[in-house]
Amino acid sequence: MNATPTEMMTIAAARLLTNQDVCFVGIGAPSAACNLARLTHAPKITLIYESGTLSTRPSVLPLSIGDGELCDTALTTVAVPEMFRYWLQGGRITIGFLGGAQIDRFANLNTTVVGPYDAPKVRLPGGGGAPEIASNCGEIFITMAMGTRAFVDRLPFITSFGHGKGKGDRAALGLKTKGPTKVMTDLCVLEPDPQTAELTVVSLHPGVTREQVQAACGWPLRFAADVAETPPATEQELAVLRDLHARTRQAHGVAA
Amino acid sequence: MNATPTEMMTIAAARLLTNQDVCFVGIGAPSAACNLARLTHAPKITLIYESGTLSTRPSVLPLSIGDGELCDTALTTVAVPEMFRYWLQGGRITIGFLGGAQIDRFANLNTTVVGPYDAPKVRLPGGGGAPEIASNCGEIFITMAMGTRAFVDRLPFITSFGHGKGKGDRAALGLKTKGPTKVMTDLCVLEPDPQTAELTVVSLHPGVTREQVQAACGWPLRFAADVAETPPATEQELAVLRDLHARTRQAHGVAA
Amino acid sequence: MAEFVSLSQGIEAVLSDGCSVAMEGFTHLIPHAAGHETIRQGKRRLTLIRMTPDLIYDQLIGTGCAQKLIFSWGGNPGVGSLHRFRDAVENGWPHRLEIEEHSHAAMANAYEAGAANLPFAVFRGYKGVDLPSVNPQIRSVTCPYTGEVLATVPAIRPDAAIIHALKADREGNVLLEGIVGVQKEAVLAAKRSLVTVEEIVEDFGPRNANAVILPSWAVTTIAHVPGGAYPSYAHGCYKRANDFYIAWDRIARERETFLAWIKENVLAKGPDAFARHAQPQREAA
Amino acid sequence: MAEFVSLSQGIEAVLSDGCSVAMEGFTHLIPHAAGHETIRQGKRRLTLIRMTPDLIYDQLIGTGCAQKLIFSWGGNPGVGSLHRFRDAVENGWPHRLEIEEHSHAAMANAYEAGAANLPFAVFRGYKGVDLPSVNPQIRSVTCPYTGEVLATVPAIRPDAAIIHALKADREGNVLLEGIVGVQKEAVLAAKRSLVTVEEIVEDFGPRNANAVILPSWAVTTIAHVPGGAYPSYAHGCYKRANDFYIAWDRIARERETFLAWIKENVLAKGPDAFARHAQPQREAA
Repeated sequence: MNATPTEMMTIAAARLLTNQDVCFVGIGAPSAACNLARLTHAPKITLIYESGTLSTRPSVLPLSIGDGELCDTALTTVAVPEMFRYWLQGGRITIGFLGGAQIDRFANLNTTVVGPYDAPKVRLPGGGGAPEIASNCGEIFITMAMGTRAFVDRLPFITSFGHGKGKGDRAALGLKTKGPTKVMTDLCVLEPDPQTAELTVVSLHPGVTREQVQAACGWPLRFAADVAETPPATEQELAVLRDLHARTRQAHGVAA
Repeated sequence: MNATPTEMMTIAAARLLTNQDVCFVGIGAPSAACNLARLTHAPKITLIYESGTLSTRPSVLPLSIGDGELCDTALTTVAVPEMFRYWLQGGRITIGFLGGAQIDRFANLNTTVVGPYDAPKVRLPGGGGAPEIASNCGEIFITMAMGTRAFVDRLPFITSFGHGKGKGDRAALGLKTKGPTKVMTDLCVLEPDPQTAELTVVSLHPGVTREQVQAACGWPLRFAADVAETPPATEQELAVLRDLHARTRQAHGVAA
Repeated sequence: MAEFVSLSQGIEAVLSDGCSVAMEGFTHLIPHAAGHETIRQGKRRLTLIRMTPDLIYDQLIGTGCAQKLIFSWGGNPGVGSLHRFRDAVENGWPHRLEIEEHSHAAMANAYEAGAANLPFAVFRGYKGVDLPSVNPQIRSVTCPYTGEVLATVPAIRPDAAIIHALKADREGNVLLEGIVGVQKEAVLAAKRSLVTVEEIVEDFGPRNANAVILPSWAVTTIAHVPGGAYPSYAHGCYKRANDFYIAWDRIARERETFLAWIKENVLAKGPDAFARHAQPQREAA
Repeated sequence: MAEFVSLSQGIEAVLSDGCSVAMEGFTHLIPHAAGHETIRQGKRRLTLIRMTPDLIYDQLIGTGCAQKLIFSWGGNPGVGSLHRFRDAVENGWPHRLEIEEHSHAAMANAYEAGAANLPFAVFRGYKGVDLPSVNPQIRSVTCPYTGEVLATVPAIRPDAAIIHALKADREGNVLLEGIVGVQKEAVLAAKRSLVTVEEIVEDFGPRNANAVILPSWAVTTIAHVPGGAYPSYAHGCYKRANDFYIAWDRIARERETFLAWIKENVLAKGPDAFARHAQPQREAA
């Protein structure tokens, strides 16, 4: 039984999480990853959704950031201004998950527009919580499927700040948080290079080649000196993840 | 059956209140006045205490601003930062009650110090909620027993702003609220003069003379062209007030 | 004191052409019935304010009610684009839509400041990003103690706020529970408000001492509209209609299908059409 | 995650000589047992922060624990003066007490800003009054949109916060209900916290979805001290001991009676002495 590339992305993200983490969770792969971690090796992980639900333990994946399930299984639910003021800006979140339509080599993200802002070719949804998640969480994990339209040489718009134009740019802005430390894709895992902060492939998912990864990226990719192979999904990981998705489909009548 | 001077002060204050008012209530005479109004002619008056209790209906008078009775009978209870931000600064309170250790002829109040601030002769409790009650409520009713140590020619310290040095001073500070519009004492009722904002006796409680009032005031008092006699306490007013105090004594085991 | 009105009276009372309105509800309790009534009354040149414009504003934008949108995330949650919003921004259909874009943190703080009667809010945000270069309303202040420069946003003070809530009591107090979003702040920040409710009860009965309640004297009008949040949800009453959110992608993708849907489901209907959504639902098999 | 400790361990863990501490509770849930333990441990040079210093700080000031007091109303509610506070300010006994005085609105905003990790708070206050002339920490900012000048106060960020709460569950989550004051803000604003609780339960059970709860990961230590708020009260557990507030006026008026009371009721006792106050009380006849 082999993991699909999307499953591998989710599983690679889940493995990074621990019982000590307090995660600000978005819908989609981050939600699947966090709940997979919770249902496997990190049962005490704390999950927070920006709708105000603190320490929530959904039995199925939510379809929106504010599903009733999140509130029903939360320790408590706070108003949205409090969520952004006391909990996110308060510096109480250790890990924020982000994704986006586009990413550049320094892990800056665009979810605002393609083309000029005033006359966009594609108007994307916008930043939502992302700009302040990116700056206020202890560190950021990004999950995104690769492709040359997503992994681009130059962003038309910076919605969320990653490492700017390289090492030191965060500190120069007065940011004390780490910013993006991991990018989990469907093909590989990337990390900012310790010297330059440029995203560097540190492990390839089972069966994926360097050429495949480069072909799915809009800039010349750097590879770490030792590129590892991402450990394949275990049977337990796959079983729990698929069961979670099956329960979710059953509850919602649609795919999560 | 005659009202005592203190009862007369409370009753005169209660008469000013209506079903439409939203009152920010302090402990003591204001609390007695507001609840007397609620139990007589203004059953729908809205009472708020700065501890966070919204629309509260105590059956006995509280001894502190945060008695359990206030919370038990409230529509709901909000946190103190919310009380000061959304409700008081929010401009939703029509009438604020204040008292103080000292008042001057323009209804400025001192509850901070007698003597120099850094080497006080008497250190009073301080402002508490008063400075912003004075500026943010629609209008202010003051209840204070008269006496030359309380009604003084010059305040050593302005804790809460009334009419400053006279008419127009509030507007000059950008204040859009009316400030003190009535001062109810144990001897008389005063109002700011429409031209000068100086406190002026507009009615004397039954049996009180101008000389008595002047003797209890530290500055040469002005009297209105037509000084009325405060209508005497009705039997109903007195009965309800005394019953309220009796119930309060019974509940607390002490005088309210 | 809040006045009990019909939905159409409520919309007439709080909205007029050219006014600004915040219809709030964070996934939960989105006032869809009120949005439909706004379309039926043909309101024009509205400034629509909402963190997540969602289907409710996609409908108002597509029917030409909106002149300006103040928002922080304009998508169909878990599904994709808001096609009417995109068509307005990308192609000016049915007419040009002015936008003022913020982040969630900024909008949440701006509502909070509005409720607190302040002219602006201070927060730590927008570091290193491009939005301040396209939105002149994003400014800064310097901390008078530390010298730190912080972002500011103007307080949101709409002419009207419209929310949906679980219950009102006979005195016109309004109870919220569950994901409460920024609804209380929106009502307190607005000059006038309309609250549609699932249910009107004699008294809220025993409850947590700190329950989220808007007192009657802080609300302008209340209309009883059971099911009025559909396809959003009302906690404990009915669930979010995820299938409708997915279906909306197809309905709204083309102008013709959108207009046909509006004609059939909004213009030809009244608030009573929402009542059937308030019925207890079968769990999806 | 919050650690369960004894009261003496908790005070040792969160307080050290010279640190700043906010012991909060607005009339309700004042952490008196923790105050007594602080006196027993002989902490010195504390900066005491509290909106209403009340009996709890009168005791700490009178026993020489405090170097500085940050406050907004220093009286015995409904009774009169805090004599130990006055003796320190007026006569420097037992030593000089530095004071930083604000209004309630300023303090409440300062706690809110501390919880929100901001360096300062903005509010509309102090118009025309004398406090800004004696407190250099009261400053102002200009609204970047309207030009209005608003008051500022530095955020309160104490080294430690100490509060009393109704319940903790086995995971170390803390439940508050009733008059919640600024306790949640104090804990979130502080570097470390101690929560004394009336009761430890397996699970909070069915509750309002928006109950006031501090999650375990936002709290440092929890100590089980039934009755620990006495003579303040714990909603639903025991009532405010109004007679003790009145008696305190006589006890604290003279240094000798005060010291004798402290010796007998604080130094010679332990946290268990509070347990009897948690017993259901007779209604006063």
